Amino acid sequence: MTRDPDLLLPSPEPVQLVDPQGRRGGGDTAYEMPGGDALVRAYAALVTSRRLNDQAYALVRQGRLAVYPSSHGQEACQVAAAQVLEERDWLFPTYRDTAAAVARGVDPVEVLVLLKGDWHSGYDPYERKVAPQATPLATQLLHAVGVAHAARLKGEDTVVMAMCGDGATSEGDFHEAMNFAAVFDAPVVFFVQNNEYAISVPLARQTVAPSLAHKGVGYGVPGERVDGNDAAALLSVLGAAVARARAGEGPQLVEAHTYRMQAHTNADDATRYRQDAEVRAWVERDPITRLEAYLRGQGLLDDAAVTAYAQEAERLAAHTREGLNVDVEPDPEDLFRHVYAEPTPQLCEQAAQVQDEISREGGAR
Amino acid sequence: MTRDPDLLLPSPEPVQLVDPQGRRGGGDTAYEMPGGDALVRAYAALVTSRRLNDQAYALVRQGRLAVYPSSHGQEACQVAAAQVLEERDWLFPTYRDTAAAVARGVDPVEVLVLLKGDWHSGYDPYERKVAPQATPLATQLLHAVGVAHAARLKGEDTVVMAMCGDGATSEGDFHEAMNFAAVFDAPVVFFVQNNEYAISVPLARQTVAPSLAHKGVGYGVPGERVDGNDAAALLSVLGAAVARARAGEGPQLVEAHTYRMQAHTNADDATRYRQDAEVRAWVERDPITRLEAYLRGQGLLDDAAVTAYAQEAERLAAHTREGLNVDVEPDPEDLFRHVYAEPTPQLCEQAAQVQDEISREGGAR
Amino acid sequence: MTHEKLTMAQALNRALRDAMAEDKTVLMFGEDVGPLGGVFRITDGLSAEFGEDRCFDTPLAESGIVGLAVGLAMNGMRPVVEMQFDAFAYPAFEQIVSHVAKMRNRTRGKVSVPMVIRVPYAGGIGGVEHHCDSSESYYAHTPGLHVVAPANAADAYGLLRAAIASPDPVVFLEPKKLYWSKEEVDLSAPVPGIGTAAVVREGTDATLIAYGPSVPVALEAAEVAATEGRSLQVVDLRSIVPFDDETVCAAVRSTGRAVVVAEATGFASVSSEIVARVTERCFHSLAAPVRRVTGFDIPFPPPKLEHFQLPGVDRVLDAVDDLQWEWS
Amino acid sequence: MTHEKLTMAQALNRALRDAMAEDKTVLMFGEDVGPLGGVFRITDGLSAEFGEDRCFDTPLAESGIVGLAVGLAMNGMRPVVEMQFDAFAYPAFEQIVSHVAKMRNRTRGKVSVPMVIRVPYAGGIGGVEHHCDSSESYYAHTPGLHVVAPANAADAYGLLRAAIASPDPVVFLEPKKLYWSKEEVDLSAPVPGIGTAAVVREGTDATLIAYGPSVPVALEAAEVAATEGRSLQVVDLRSIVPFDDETVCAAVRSTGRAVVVAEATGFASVSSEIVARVTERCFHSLAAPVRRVTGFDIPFPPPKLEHFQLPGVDRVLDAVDDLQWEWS
Ligand SMILES: Cc1ncc(C[n+]2csc(CCOP(=O)(O)OP(=O)(O)O)c2C)c(N)n1
Ligand SMILES: Cc1ncc(C[n+]2csc(CCOP(=O)(O)OP(=O)(O)O)c2C)c(N)n1
Ligand SMILES: [Mg+2]
Ligand SMILES: [Mg+2]
Repeated sequence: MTRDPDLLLPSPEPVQLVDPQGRRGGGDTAYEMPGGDALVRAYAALVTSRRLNDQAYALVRQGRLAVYPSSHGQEACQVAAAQVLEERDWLFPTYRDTAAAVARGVDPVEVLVLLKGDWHSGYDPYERKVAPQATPLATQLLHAVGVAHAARLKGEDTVVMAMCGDGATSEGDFHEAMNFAAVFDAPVVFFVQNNEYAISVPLARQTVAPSLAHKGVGYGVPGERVDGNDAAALLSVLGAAVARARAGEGPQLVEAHTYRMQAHTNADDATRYRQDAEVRAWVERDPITRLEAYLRGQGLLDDAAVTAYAQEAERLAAHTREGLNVDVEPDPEDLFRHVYAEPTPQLCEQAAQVQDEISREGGAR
Repeated sequence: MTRDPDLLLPSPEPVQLVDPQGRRGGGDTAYEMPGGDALVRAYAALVTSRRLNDQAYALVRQGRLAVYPSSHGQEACQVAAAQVLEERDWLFPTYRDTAAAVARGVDPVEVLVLLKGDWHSGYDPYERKVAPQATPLATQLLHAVGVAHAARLKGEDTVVMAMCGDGATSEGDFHEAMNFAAVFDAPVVFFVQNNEYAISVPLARQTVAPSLAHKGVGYGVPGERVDGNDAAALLSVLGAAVARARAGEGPQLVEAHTYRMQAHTNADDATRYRQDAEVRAWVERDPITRLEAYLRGQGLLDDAAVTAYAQEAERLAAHTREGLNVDVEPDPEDLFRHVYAEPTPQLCEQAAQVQDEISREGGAR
Repeated sequence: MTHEKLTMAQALNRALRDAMAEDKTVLMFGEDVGPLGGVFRITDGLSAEFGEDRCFDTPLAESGIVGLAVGLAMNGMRPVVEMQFDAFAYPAFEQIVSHVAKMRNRTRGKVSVPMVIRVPYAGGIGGVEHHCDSSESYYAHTPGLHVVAPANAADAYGLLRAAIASPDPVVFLEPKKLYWSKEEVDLSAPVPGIGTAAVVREGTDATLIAYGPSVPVALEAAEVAATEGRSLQVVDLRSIVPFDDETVCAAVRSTGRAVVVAEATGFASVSSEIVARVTERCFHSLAAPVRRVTGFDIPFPPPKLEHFQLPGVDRVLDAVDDLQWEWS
Repeated sequence: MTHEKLTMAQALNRALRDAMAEDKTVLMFGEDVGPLGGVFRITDGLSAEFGEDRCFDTPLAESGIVGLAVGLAMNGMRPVVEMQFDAFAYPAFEQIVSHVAKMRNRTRGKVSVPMVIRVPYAGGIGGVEHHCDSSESYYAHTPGLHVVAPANAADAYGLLRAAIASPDPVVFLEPKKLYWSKEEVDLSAPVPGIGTAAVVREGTDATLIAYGPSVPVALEAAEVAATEGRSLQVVDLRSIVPFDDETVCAAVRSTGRAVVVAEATGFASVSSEIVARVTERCFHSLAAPVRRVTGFDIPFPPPKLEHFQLPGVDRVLDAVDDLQWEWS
């Protein structure tokens, strides 16, 4: 048993560098304010992410997407998770982390294939080193540990960013992933977006621990808490975690305290389990207005730049719209093509049956 | 998030009240030395448990038991776990906790039915409120939480002692059981016997946490560490945990640091993964000689008593021997009788087939 | 007689309410089954009516939910748990197979764990992956479990009441795509016992054997066949375990031909079992081999492709055409 | 030609060693597979020979083991994992069904997760509960997995080499009771492809279809039957998925009668599938319904009673007697 508990416990309060009013704040912390370029880059990505969330939401209403779990309000987490990584690193997103995958460079049209319903996943995970979005909760965390461990065996200094929600921390796979990573010293940053709800279930029903970050000590993993609507603090805390993991200090756990501004998905009715007042209170803590205020105050952002970034975001939204408005003719052959490297004789028979049915269509009966 | 981490973290060192030489020891601790009667009762049970372990081991060599996972060296944990409970409480033992079940009053002949091979379990769990010994690791911890939660719903002040090993703490079910107990405030004492091995795998491969007791804080559950070969400390620490759980303070986690003196089972070859020297070092920390020395020093035990308890133990061993030397004629009907409350038509057909085969035996072919 | 028009979802909700009102030991819990009323609203209003102790949300962990149910059942409760979707019951597989199914047998009947594991299952709703699995074969292959699947609102009510009343654990499969289909339900009708199949349409030329989501497909196929001059009988299993050999075999013997219709992947499945046992028992009454119309041996397809996987009327009728009519 | 007398356990150990020596990306891990060499010693000496990075123990968590393997495979490794006993693979069920089996299909072939999940399985060794399950049907019903089960040392070596070389995940079932049976093995013989069954005994009156632990039983039954003047053919499936319809159906057509022998619980099982597909394909060549000799639909019995559950020679011969010989 190697590690000193005092070094593993998180700070008493979530780390904050910029307060909701956009002022340098959060009291004394060892974490440094990121440089201006990084913050401005983050701002641009935040604007794009917000626009993407709204666009996807609209596409559901227009019937182009089956459903969309929005990260509206959580964009600072989405952006920071991607921005602190190097190209050679890996990102493991969930169904809610579309914006993070896009911030890492994946085409939103490809990411949204899952929710459009053309296929289970629409992008090549190796291109940007972004794993397929995971639906079975916490299961992907173990894959992240495996990818990180393989990298270490190959002598690469890759870091893996493994994302999950507050609810997912209750699953057995969260426990096993944290422990495997710790025992194998795998360079994984476990990034928990605590948005206070698992569909309708509030955090209080998920845990009575002092915080989710306190789970780290039970694995010998350092845990940290950060204001999930403060992009500056997220870049600093996640950046430090990535640096430690890369330096061989093993896995890190970071809990971001944020809030899911919209319903779980469009199919959900949030009025059944939470009050408007609660939601409104979080509008004041919006990650974009906060960072914009800070950057303007620092003279790092002006109206021209804001307009430019808004146009950037608009271009991506248009591209997403156009891409999703294209109807792809589904090919039934695909159903049998990728079950195995080579279809089995049985699958060949079954594929032939479907072809035969199609060829007979409109025929007798 | 309710609880203060400082109140949840275990003492820096395992609690000890009697040192290996049998002296009052272990430095300053808030835990009180149990009364003389309790200690003498524990001593008697220790002697019985040791004798039972040795007897069962011998019965394997004689082919009366298929296998036996011995708690030799862990008897103080076995005895204390049972002794701190009231009659109305529940005990959830594993395959290694035969002595604990017996210390709670279950007939060893009935407990050993599992390893004799007559049936999967040989005693009525409701008689002494001892759950069937669990083989699938950590799975029984969730059942313990359910039993405790049901008791609370019924307004009973039952406490459940849920036992598992160090290896079992790595399973997802350990995580889910700790968390469910915490969230539902279930009166469960999770008692981890850390005997340093999971078959051949040392603790270092199981966790790099400061201790297993440190896992409590991540659930909002107080964790404590105790010398697992010090019956006095175990009675005190487990007793306090049971009292807190009964008083409505929710689940408790206790890690006892002990050692598995023999191989995992007779089928195992421990020389493949550990040194004799390591085992010998633990002989000095034997729980029985330690308590005996302390009690003699306190004038609570004399030769006459020691002889009397040895004879007690011998009687139980003889009873166990005799019981296991009886060959029970297995009844194939049992195979179909208890799959469901009422056998299905299919099971009736299948049972009839077996009867038909038996009736034809010795006949043609 | 209290006839009402109810959807299957409403019938299930009523069954839970009536059972909870009758028996204080009946508990309902799982993910989002409390204030939200379940993602399909099957538990709508229960926590309000019976309180947080009787219908409640748990932490997000399926093995935990089923393991908790085992302990509650050991201590006098009758838990009903909801697995949010079929594929999300897999984390609970060890608890279900090694404990729920085996506890009674392990203890020679001393400890029984009566519980109902509700599983919204199968496809037809355009769900994404992990939300459309037909997992009945995993459970049906596991001794110690009863496995039922209603195909209409009335059976949904009756079977759920019977499942909650059963001394044995029941895996209760709810065909998602039928949740919203409305029918006349007589809530006062006698509850059908678990283990009884029903001939839901008489016919003389061939027998369609189906359960759950495939029953409406079979009925529609029989309807179409009738217009083509072929009389198809339809058997609704209702209960997969125990299996009603008597009803099924009597039906098949009466027609001499049979097609099994099931949405699940066919290989090593409940439909394989039906073909095997019907053939074993009715071999010399069969004019043709029993045919299967099942899902293909592939992972459940994405929404845009699922219609290729789901057994449809045409596919069923193709299989019927295949029953070697030239031989009769 | 390098003929050697090896037990199945030794043959498996050799297959792992040879594969690890040939390919540095092959990793072996699980519970007690390091210094101890596995509770059955299948990995004996591997950590010493290839180092702790290539063959290692993990924390005690089966979902973790399989999930780790998925990630390792995603990043260029070829993991071989050991589930200590059949029933202890159940905690990994979600990882196996929702990821191992589906990753290639999910990503349209972009991400493949070649891995071998070794499962010591089935009974016949007097093991206590949870140590004797025949779990093949759970895996065989899951599209995306290959499922194989050797019945002799030579196939054990060849199939394990093939499984490790396969681009697809393979559930590799090792019949515990055959671990110690010794045979001549030609390690240089060409590796049998996954998906090919073998006629291991010629015969003309009826065909016994078996795999894994049931093959020796079938062969012994054929031996006894011969002394009674009945010529039984024996087919060893070797591979359950993919299934070798060609070999199996050719065999059955040649005799017109068949008995399936399998240790697993019969209901909704691999043996149900064999009966179903053989009947579908060979109906008019069959003089009698295909019979099944399987485990009963009960939890695996305790040691003292397991002989009632295991298909034995007498039970197989009874089933053969049942094949309506009066009809021929
Ligand atoms: C194993 C599993 N169980 C249940 C579900 C159904 N489900 C999807 S999202 C969700 C809530 C997850 O909450 P959280 O982890 O906090 O993530 P968030 O949706 O808030 O981002 C649930 C229960 C699932 N996807 N996987
Ligand atoms: C789920 C599960 N996986 C694997 C096993 C096989 N097994 C039996 S005991 C054991 C080691 C357990 O170690 P620990 O929890 O420390 O308990 P101990 O035997 O030391 O008392 C293992 C791996 C099992 N019984 N259950
Ligand atoms: Mg959440
Ligand atoms: Mg141990």
